[in-house]
Amino acid sequence: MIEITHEPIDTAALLRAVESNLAGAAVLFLGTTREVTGDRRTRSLVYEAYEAMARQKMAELAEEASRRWPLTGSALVHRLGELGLGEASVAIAVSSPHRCDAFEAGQWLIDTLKEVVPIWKQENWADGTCEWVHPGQPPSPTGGLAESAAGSAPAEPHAEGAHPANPASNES
Amino acid sequence: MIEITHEPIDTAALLRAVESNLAGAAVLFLGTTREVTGDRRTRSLVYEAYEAMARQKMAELAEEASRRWPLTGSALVHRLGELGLGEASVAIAVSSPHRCDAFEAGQWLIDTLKEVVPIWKQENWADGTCEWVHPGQPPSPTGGLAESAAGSAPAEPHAEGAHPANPASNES
Amino acid sequence: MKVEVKLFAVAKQLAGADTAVVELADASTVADLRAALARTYPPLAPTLASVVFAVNAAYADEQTRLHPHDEIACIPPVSGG
Amino acid sequence: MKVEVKLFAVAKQLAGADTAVVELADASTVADLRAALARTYPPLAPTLASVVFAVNAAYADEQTRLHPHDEIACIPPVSGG
Repeated sequence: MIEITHEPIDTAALLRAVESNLAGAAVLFLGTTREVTGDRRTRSLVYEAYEAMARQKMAELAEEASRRWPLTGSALVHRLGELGLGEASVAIAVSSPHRCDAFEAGQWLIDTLKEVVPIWKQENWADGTCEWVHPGQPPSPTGGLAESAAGSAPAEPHAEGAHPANPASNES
Repeated sequence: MIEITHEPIDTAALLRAVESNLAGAAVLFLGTTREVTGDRRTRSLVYEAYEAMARQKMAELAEEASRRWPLTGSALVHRLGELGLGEASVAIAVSSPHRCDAFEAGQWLIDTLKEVVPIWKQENWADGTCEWVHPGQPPSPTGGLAESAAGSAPAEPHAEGAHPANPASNES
Repeated sequence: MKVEVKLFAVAKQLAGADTAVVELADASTVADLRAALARTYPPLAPTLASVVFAVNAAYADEQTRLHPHDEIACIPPVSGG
Repeated sequence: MKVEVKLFAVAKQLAGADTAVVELADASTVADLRAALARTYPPLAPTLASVVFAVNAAYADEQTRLHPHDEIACIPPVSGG
């Protein structure tokens, strides 16, 4: 199950998709819209994708995970459009005979999805500003457009998906 | 949410229980009844608990996890009675601002639950035999009662919840 | 004093009952209980080396003293999850 | 040859359009495209240092040659999940 949707994510459908009599464990990961980042508050997030490529990359990730771990099922769903607080933007489910593999594969899938799948989020801050989130570029304290256009963006390639201790945006 | 139930586990209820505007991630773990273990087939599992103590231990685990990781929610449910293939015996959900903590806490909770919570499973094998599963005791190839009564059980204390490479029973 | 011990899983199966009753001297410990169970319920003997005991729903050690109204349980190696 | 480039996120915002069109010499590479985009769409220039390109829905490198009917996309650092 590989899906890009504008509707709320049906988590039960992901769990059904990875059910197997050969599975002893299933792990479901949800990435959700967090209200508080540092001292800023989020009102909503808007997700946009290069849909055809995103779907293809998600399918490649599922295949790669099945090569690396003995999985009995995998499912990846990403939602697009505007999401309110607490809503899930991404859901990943995997099942495997033993739980270690399900945990490892689930974590690898979300880490790698965040590195390679062409999807972008825009923070709509509670103060009325909004900005596109682009890891590796300095976050703008005042909203995206003016700051980015002002230049001096570093020539840093895509962020390597490191877990930021103090992320400047809604980053699980 | 700490629950011991004889009914099928409502996974949506666990996810609702850990929802929070402060969460950026939620992880749900399900332990499910696997059909195949080595070259043996399972027909069903029967779970029994020392219920009052099991509930108390599960609550202690949730509190300890919240001390170790910055969680925004946790939920533990264990099912008792007879479970068919593919059914979930245990469900654990946790949420946190960042995903690493949810993955780590979820894995610690299921590992530790399997070590300390007084719940036992009986394998009903497809060949008609059945046996109680007790980690650290040699598995019986022919069913539990006669073999166990025959003695020579090693004086090994409770298994330390290691992930068995080739478990002799339905062990996620 | 007379104490009741809750039995579970293989211990319940071996004893053929969900409760064992043993007579102990006052101020007995878990170690004394273990020995008394083996004498009173011979079918339990083989499994007693691998069980632990809970007193009032908390894991106890061999030195824990037992009192007449304690809730005592025999806990074989657990296999939940 | 004339190529169309899909724009997303901050690149779309800066260009004010979801597609950029640039004129390239035959057998041009992604590096040539990057330079042509900076000349043709000055507002995009600051962000071009941090984008990569996809050709026919696969990530491309600077030496990848472009053909008239390729599907080309400008990919700013991704932030899904």
